Amino acid sequence: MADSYKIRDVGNLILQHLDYMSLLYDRQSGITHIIAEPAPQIIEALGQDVMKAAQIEHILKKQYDVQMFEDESSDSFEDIIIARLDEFVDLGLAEKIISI
Amino acid sequence: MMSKAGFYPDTWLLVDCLREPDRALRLNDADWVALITMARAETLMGTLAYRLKDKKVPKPVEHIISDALIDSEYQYRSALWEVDCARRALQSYDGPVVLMKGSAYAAAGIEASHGRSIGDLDIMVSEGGLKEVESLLIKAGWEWVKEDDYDDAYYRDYMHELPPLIHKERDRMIDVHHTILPKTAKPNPNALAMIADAIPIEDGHYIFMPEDMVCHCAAHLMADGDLAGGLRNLWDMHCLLSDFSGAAGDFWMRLKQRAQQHELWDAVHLSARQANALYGTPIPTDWMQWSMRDTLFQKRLLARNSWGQQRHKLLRFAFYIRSHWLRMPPLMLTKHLLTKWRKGHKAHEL
Amino acid sequence: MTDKIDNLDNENKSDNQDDVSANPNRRRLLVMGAVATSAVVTVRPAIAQTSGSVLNCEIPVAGSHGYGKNIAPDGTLVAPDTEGSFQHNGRRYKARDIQRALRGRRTLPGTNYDQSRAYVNYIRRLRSGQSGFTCFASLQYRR
Amino acid sequence: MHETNIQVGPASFRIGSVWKEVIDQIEMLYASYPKPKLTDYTVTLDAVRPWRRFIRPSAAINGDFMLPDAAPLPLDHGLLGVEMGVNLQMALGWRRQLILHASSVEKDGKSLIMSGESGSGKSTLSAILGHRGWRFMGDEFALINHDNGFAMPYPRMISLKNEAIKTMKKEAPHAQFGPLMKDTPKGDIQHIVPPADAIRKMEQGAKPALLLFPNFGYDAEIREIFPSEVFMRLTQASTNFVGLGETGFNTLKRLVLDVPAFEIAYQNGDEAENMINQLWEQL
Repeated sequence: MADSYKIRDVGNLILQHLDYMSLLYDRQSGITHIIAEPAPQIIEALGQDVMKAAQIEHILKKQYDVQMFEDESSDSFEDIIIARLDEFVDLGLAEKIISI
Repeated sequence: MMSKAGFYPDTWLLVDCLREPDRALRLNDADWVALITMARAETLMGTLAYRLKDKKVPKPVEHIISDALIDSEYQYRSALWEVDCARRALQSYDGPVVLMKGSAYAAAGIEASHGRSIGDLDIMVSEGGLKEVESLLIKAGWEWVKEDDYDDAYYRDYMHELPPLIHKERDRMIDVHHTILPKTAKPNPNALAMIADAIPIEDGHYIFMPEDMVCHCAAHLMADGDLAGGLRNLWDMHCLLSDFSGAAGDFWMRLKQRAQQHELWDAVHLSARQANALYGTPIPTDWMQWSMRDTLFQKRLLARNSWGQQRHKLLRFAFYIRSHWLRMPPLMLTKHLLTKWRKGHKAHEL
Repeated sequence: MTDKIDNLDNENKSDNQDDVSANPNRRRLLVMGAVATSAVVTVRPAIAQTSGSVLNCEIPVAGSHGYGKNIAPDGTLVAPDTEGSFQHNGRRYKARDIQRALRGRRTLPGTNYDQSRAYVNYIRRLRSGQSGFTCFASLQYRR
Repeated sequence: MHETNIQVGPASFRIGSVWKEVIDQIEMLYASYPKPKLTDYTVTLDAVRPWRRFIRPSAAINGDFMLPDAAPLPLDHGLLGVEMGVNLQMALGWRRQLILHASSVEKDGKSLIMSGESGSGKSTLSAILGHRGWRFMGDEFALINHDNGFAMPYPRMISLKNEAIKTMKKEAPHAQFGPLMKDTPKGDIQHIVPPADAIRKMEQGAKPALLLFPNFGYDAEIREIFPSEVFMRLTQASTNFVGLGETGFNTLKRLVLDVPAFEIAYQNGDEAENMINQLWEQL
C-alpha cells in the first residue's frame, strides 16, 4: 500500500512563483528554499490534505499538460512525485505517513 | 547613579542594568555605549534588549534594541529548528534524549531563554546509547568537526561527550553527552539519575528536572568553564533559581541534597552566592557566606571594561589553567597544553 | 481543495511566466524533471566575502566519475572508443555559459554544436552527489 | 585609548585606538560627517601584545561583532583595519535594513544598485558616476528598507584599489584623498572622500529602478537576468538576509519582483556609463 504525505503546517509556508523557479519560505525553520518544477505544483496540489503520490499525479494532470524532460528515460511521474515528496520530508517541510 | 564612562566600575553597569532595567534609563550617552558594548561582549545583548524592550529609551537605543531582538528571534527559531531536526534524525532511537542548556530552556519556554543567545545543540543520552545516536546523526547529514586524531581521542576518552558533530547543510553543531562533567574531573555527577528523573516535554524530548538543571548550570559555570561567558551563565542560574524557588516550598532543601548527591554542592552553593551578589537572586540566608575565593571569582566575572575588552590578564590565565586542571589530572594537563601549544593553538586568547 | 498558501498571489507572477492566462483552454506545461534531480536549492547564510554564489558556480564536464570514458550524444558515459562519442577533459564551465547552452542560444565555449549538445545532456543527467550537481540543480531550466 | 565618533548613513561608530595617528587620520577624512554621541557600534585598534605598541607596531582589530580569526595589520595600514572592523559591524550586526554587498548611486529620485564581488568594478563605477551627474550613495553596502523598499545611502570613504586609484585621480583631481597604503593584502589602497552632496544627503534614500551585475574586463555585453537568478545571487550578496527571517525574505522578494536586472560586461568606465545611460533611459 503506497504511503501518504502531508505538509506539516501549510500556514508556515510562503510560496512565491517567479519565472522558471519559485521561492518557498518556511516560518518554522526560518529557511528559504528556491524550488523548481514540479515541487511548487506538488505543494499546491497537496495543500492541507493527506494524499498519496498517485492522487497528486491525478490532480496535476487535470491542471497541467504534464510532460517529461525531452530525453528523460525511465522515471514514472509517480516515482518523481514520491522523490520530491521525500525531499520535502528530509527538509522537515512534509510528513510521511507509512501505511502498513 | 551619577556616572560618566570610566568612573562607573565598568561591568557593574551591565550587571545593575540587567538586575534593575530602570537604572539604565538614567544613563548618559557614554554610559549607554559602554553598556551596549559590554552586553555584546558578554553575549547578553539579547537578554538586556528583552528587559528594556518596553522602556522609554533614547531613539538610537531603540534601534539597537530592535536589531538585538531580531537577532534573538533568529537564534531562538534556529535553535528550536535544530532540536526538531535532531528529533526527526533520532526518531528510531528509543532511549530518552535529554536537551541541555540553551536548547532546553528554549524548548521548555523557561524564563532564562528570553533573549538568550543559543549556541550549539547539547543533548544527553545514556552511555550505552552513544554508538547508535552517533550513527543515526551521521546518517541524517551530520559529520565530524574535529578531523585530527588527538582532539578526537581527547574528546572520547577524557571529555564527557562525543567529538562535536556539525550538520553539512545547516552549519549547526551538536554535542552529544553521556554525563555532564569529564570522567577525570573530581566531581562525579550521577548521570544515570539525571536521565532517569528527566521530565518529558511536548515534542518527545526530555529536560532535566529543576534541581538537576541548576546542578548542570552550576557545574558548567564553576567546574567546567574558565568563567568565560560567566556572566551569561550566571544569568541563567539567576533565572532558574528565581523560577524554581518561587514554585515549590522546599526547593532549596531538595536542591542542596541533589547537589550533594552529584558532588556538586560546592559549585551550586558558590554560583548561588555569586548570582545573589550580582543579580540579587533570592537565596536562603544561611547560604550567604562570602569568602576570599568568592571575591576572586567575582573579580574574574567583572573583568570587562567600557570598551568591551578583557582586563586582569593574569587572573584570567589562572582561571584558564584552573578550568583545564579541574578536567584533567596535572600530568595530563601539561601534556594537553603542550600538544595544543605545539600545534599552534594559542593557550586561550589572552 | 487546496488551502490558500500564504502569498500565492498569482498577479505577482512575472509577465513572461505563462501564456495560459491569455488562452485559458490550453493548460500550462509542467515538466517533471527526473527522480534523482533535486528540485530544491536551500539558501545558506553567506558572509558577503564568500565567493561561491550559486550562480557563479561551475560544472566540470566530466566529473571524476567520468574518468577514462567518453560522452555519448545523449550525455551518457560510454567506452572511449564508442562511435560518435566525444572526449572530455574535465574542463569547468561557468553557470552563465551553461545556461546559454541550455537555452540553445549558444554552444559551450570551445565546443562545436554536436559536442556542446552531448555535454549539456551529460550535465542534465547529473545526479545528487556528483560534482556540479547542486550548481545544475539551481539552474534547473524548463524552456 | 584615543577615540572619535562618526556617522555614515543611518549607522554610527565609536572608534578607539591606542595609536593617536589613526584617529587623527579618521577625523581628517570624516571631518564633514556628523559626530553622534550615542553610537551603534564600537571598533577598536589595539596592540597585539603590549610591547607591539611601540616595537614593529601591529594592530589587532576588534569590535562588538567580530569574526574569530581577524588577522592583525601593520600600523601604517591602521585605516584599513578600522574600515574592515566597521564593515564587519554592519555585515554581522545590522538588521534595520536588508544589506546587500553592492554600490549605489541616485538620479531623479531613483537609485541604481550595482552588486558584485570585489573586482567586479562596482565600487569604482559608483565613484566615477558620483562625479558624472549622479549622486553617490555608497560603494560597499546598499541598505534596502523593509517598509518601502527604498535604497538608503551608506556613503563611507570609497576604497580604491591599484589602477582604480589612477582612474579616480584623473576623474576627480581635486577630490580629497586619504593616505596611500602600499602592499596591503589587496595591493595598494587609497581612500577618496565622497562628493559633498553625497555626505549632505546621506539620510535621503531613493526607490531602486535598476539593478546591475557589473563584470569588469569582458567584452561589452548586456544580458537580462530573470528574478529567480537575481534572488539567488542577492541571497549570496546579503550578509543579513538569513538573520532577518521573514522580513528579509519579503524585502528581497519585492526587490527582485519590482526592479529589472541586467548583467553588464565592460572594459572601461566610459563603456559602462554608456550602457548604464542606455538602460536608464529605457526604464
